[in-house]
Amino acid sequence: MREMSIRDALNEALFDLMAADPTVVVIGEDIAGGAGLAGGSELGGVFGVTRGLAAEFGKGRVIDTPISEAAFVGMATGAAMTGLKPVVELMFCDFLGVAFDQIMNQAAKARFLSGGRLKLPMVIRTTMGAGDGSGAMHSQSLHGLLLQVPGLYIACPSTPADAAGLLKAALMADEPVVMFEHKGLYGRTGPVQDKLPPVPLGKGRLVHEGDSITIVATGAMVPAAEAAATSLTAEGVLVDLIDPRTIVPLDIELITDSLRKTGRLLVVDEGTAFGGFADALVSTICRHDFCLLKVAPVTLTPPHTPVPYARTCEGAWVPHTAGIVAAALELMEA
Amino acid sequence: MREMSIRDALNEALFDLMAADPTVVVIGEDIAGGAGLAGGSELGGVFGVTRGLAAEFGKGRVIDTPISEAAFVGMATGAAMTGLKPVVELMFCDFLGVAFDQIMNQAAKARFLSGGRLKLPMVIRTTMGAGDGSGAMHSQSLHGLLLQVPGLYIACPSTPADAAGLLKAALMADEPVVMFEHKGLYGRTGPVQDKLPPVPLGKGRLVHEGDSITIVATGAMVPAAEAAATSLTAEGVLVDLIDPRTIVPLDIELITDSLRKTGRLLVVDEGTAFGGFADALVSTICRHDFCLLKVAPVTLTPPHTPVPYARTCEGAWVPHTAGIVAAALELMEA
Amino acid sequence: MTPDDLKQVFERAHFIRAFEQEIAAAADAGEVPGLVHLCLGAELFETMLCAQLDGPRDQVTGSHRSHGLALAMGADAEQVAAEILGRAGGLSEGLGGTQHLLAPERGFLTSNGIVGGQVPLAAGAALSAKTLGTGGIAVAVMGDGASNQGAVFETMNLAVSLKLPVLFVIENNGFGQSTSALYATGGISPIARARAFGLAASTVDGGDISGLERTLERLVAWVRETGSPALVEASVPRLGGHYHGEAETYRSANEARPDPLDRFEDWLIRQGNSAEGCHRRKVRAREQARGAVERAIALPEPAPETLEVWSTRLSPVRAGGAA
Amino acid sequence: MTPDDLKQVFERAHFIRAFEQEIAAAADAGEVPGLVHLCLGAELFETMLCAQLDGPRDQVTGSHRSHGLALAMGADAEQVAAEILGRAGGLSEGLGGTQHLLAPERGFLTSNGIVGGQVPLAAGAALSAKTLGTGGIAVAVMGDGASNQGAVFETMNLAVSLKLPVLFVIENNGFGQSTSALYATGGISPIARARAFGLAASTVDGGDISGLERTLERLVAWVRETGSPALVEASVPRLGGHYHGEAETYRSANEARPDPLDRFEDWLIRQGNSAEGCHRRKVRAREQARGAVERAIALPEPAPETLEVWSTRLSPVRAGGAA
Ligand SMILES: Cc1ncc(C[n+]2csc(CCOP(=O)(O)OP(=O)(O)O)c2C)c(N)n1
Ligand SMILES: Cc1ncc(C[n+]2csc(CCOP(=O)(O)OP(=O)(O)O)c2C)c(N)n1
Ligand SMILES: [Mg+2]
Ligand SMILES: [Mg+2]
Repeated sequence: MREMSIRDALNEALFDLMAADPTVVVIGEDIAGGAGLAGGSELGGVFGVTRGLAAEFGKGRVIDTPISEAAFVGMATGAAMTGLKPVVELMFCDFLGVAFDQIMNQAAKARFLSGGRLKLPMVIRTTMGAGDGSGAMHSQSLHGLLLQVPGLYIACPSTPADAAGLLKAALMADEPVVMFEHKGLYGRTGPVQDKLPPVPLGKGRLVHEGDSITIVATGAMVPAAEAAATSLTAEGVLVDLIDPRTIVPLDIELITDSLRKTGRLLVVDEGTAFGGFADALVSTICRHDFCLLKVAPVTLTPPHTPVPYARTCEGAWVPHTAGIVAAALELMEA
Repeated sequence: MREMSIRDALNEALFDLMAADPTVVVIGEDIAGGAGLAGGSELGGVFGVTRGLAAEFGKGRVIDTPISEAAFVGMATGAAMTGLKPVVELMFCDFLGVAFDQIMNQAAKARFLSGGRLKLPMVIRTTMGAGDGSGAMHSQSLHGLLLQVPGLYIACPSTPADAAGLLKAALMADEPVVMFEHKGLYGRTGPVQDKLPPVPLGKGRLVHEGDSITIVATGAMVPAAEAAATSLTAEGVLVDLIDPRTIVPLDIELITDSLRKTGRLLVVDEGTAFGGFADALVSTICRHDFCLLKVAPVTLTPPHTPVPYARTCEGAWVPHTAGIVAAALELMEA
Repeated sequence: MTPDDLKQVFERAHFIRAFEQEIAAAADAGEVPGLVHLCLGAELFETMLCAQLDGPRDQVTGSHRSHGLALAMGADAEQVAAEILGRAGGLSEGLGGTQHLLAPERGFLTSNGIVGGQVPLAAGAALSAKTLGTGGIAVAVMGDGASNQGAVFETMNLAVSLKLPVLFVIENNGFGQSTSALYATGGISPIARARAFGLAASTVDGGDISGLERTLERLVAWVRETGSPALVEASVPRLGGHYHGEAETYRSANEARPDPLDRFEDWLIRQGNSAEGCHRRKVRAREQARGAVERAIALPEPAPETLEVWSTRLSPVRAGGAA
Repeated sequence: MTPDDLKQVFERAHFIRAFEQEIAAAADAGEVPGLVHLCLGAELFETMLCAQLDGPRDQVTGSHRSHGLALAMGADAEQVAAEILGRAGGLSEGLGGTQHLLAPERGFLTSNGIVGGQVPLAAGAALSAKTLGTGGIAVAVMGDGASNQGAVFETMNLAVSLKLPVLFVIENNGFGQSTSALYATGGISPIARARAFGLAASTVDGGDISGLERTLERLVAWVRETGSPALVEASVPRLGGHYHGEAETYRSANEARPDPLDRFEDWLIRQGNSAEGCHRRKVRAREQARGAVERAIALPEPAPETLEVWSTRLSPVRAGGAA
């Protein structure tokens, strides 16, 4: 086992994918960087995830685009329909808006509308998350928005092994996958297996085991909840912490198995406070496994506002470890 | 009290609004119709809601646009910031995708980002709903998608009085409002008061009173649930049927008051099966009013697929009265 | 094209005309679930365009008004009709319908309910052709109204920037629904715009057979040989309503709408072909179209289980993994 | 402009330069929450542009790189700085930040985090001016990269179609982040494109004071008088990184980047102004900028209650009505 960061694991996974399959192409803004310029050196993506790819595989397969997300997301969709396996980088998920038709109506519906004849092996990699003072249009966590778009798979990795593995699995799927990479986690390191094996879509991961309370967390909320689980253990509260890894398809079995032990559910998510992933999960559990719940389920999400810029307000906006601990303790008392 | 259709009530409300306030403008595709042509007569919108407005108020205030939803939704947003009260017609809510950035990032966030200095008195009127063989890109019910966009109000009228009243109230609000008009209800008639008074945003309506079960329904599911309530009464099941009218802000009190009597919740919604309005409501109730529920809450929504075209499949896709009755009876047995 | 080729074009275009008329009749008889946007007036152009193409190496994407294009690319007429009628046995078992015809096997990648939505997809097919070195090209067909959509402009620019073998096609029928193209499209002309984007561009009269032959051959060859994008704007009349059954109150009654098929027939006869021969071809086309649509009408509607397959496949909540 | 006006332009442009440098220093000192996109190189152009405008009757919308525009329209420097620094007392109490400066009272309607997102909003301000008959115009300022966004093209077409008094402004600094404008923008030139959309269009060198004066005066007057849209493309160097602190590895070291402010100073001196006078103005500008940013730094960060007001106001779930 090696240790590496999420950034590096994704980069290596991209190298693996491109080396193994000549139909894999990477598309996005500044992903090689310096397009049309002479004399400078490669950028490798704004977050460095695609660095080195252009040098190795050429600019024919590592394609810098003009700033026109609708066109290049659509191009990737059309390419996936016709024999390529595109990996698109959408710099921030906040930019989903400008490409939303191509995702919601074109990519997501094409398989259904073709009666299954078309396969769409493609991944849209994008970033999510607040905490770095990027303001209301570079900090959103819009994974939950895509829950409402039938035909997409949605991944939210929180470890290097999962990030690389989900990326690999995503290109093996017939459905388009949108992968939300949390900006705050790119530097997060962790152990990975030598070949960065695929991680099946629809299989969650038990991060921490306990039988007092079930915490389901996504993205950057996973390490926050891990820290909370440690504190809670010290207080005698033993946390079953689940990272679903993909929120569509969602590994509901792992969660209900846990609730069978604990009867207490806390969902921690950086998405919206109303109608997001947290609500989808709580509702699903309440509707199908009501009797597993000993007490009312709880969600911890940001307030229902755009992401504020000032540090004080942004700090109060994002759920933190202390808030998770407090919510868990309160839930234990309920 | 007069009887009129939703189509006519909306049309009259638009006349009232434009006559009362010269800053009200109406913007959209083919809303006057025949732009640039000579010799023909007015179209008045694809659904006839804006008919007669151009003749009365002129093409300076009833503005036909090129097919460029991002630009004209954004134009309306900018106009609302600078002294106009625009009513935009977005022909089908399926087209939200091409204008999504202007809605999610521009219209919805402007008030917050201005620290409240900007007001945005504007309405985006759009249509929703399956049932008329319009296929996967002209039949969606995307009201739930906008739940996840803080800064918007969302209305889903089901009667002529509510349609007219919510439209009027919407232009009085400081937040942008998106109103989803169900295509299948335009011809639905009902009583209206003479002056079509505003209906406050955030106040639901008790459609049918009973103490056996609470059914919350939106849009075209309201008349379907009304019919179900009648059948159920015959079977001794007395339905408290609530039409929230606006799903943001949501009149949660009306719903919890009802649950205090019934303890049984059925949500019927044409939006998505996962992460939509139904899940948002179920989760909100379970988290805050768990103890009011005697049994697991139930949702009745379409399956998680794009809207199918063939009549048989579309018929199976949309929730119908019979399904509501069955779900209610099952819930009564639980 | 040889004289024989042109006679086949005549028959094929008339087949599309007749097909649309059969669909209209089926709609009037209540056999069609939704509204249909017929291509009346564009049959000749679409037949001539697709005659230059070689599916599935070449791939076409079209708008909401794509019955004719799917047929012109060689999609099976009964399957196309069955899809439009919402029948089992349709291209997609009736799940897609009139605005969502897909026959990628024949080079008709997809049509689209979103005005302009099909255009970026064509850039993708072009990227595949380029990357995989198939020698194919992609063709994005849209209306004049669509040519004002942001995604369309972006794709034109993208295709120039990345040097993609895409032919953009604007079928200019003068209308986007009820709105005149002269009102909706600012500026000089779609051609001037396209050239400013860096596209090779030509305009062609959709009823002028020699112009069609010359222009389409040249532009398709240019895209294929240079690998660079181009645009053709074809003027085609909209002989019917925006959709079948539309009242068209906004249209003035004395507007001239010369029918490209009549002009073509006149031309053929001027070239020495017999009127009888033309007539025979039209009759044959009509019979074939009627047959295809009738067979489609006789097909059953899809069982609701067709939907269940998809609700299971796309279920967001899953016990066990997906891949 | 009178010689005195031009000297004020000089001082104002240097004030913006100094302001950006103070912000950079504050960022280096850890006082700024996020990354800042400085307008180094565009100060003169922006000052000259806004000198033609008359806020709040005229309204400007800008991109992510809008500190200078907000100042040039007359927004209070301390409030602008406080917003960038995320302080209470900022234009929006620090809720918006560097990419979201709003000073509609002064005619700076908004800046934007979405490349191109501000452009349709300007069409709205133009529609208001036209409908309300204020005599005002709207100005949409964007970068060369933004000029490839769909919403931008749509808005150009819409403005021509509806005849809106909007001035589109492309600040062409040759880059969209690391990507060359020559690569990203297909076709001949932004000007050729704009003309094909039906816009009056000119290009101007952002360091040529006489050209700036002439061109901006003419285009602003044209938009105001005719009520029709126009476009100006200004070449401005990007004197710093895409954002402050960016490594810019993709840029070649020996690229020439003449500073418009130096060129202007040379010009002023050639016109007979004294070097000492210029120097005095620069010193004064620097002191004022330093003062504004220092005062902003001293302000407290907003209390979390600022957020609570909004979470209450926007709460989706409400007992009782909203309106
Ligand atoms: C994004 C979007 N906006 C609006 C519509 C509604 N609509 C369908 S067809 C049409 C007119 C299209 O005009 P044009 O592109 O010229 O094609 P034509 O119908 O003339 O063939 C409109 C407005 C749509 N389907 N999608
Ligand atoms: C829709 C969208 N895509 C991408 C970005 C990321 N981004 C921010 S600025 C920028 C470059 C913009 O270039 P240009 O318009 O020329 O402005 P400049 O930075 O040169 O002033 C990019 C790609 C964004 N903010 N929004
Ligand atoms: Mg047309
Ligand atoms: Mg630039």
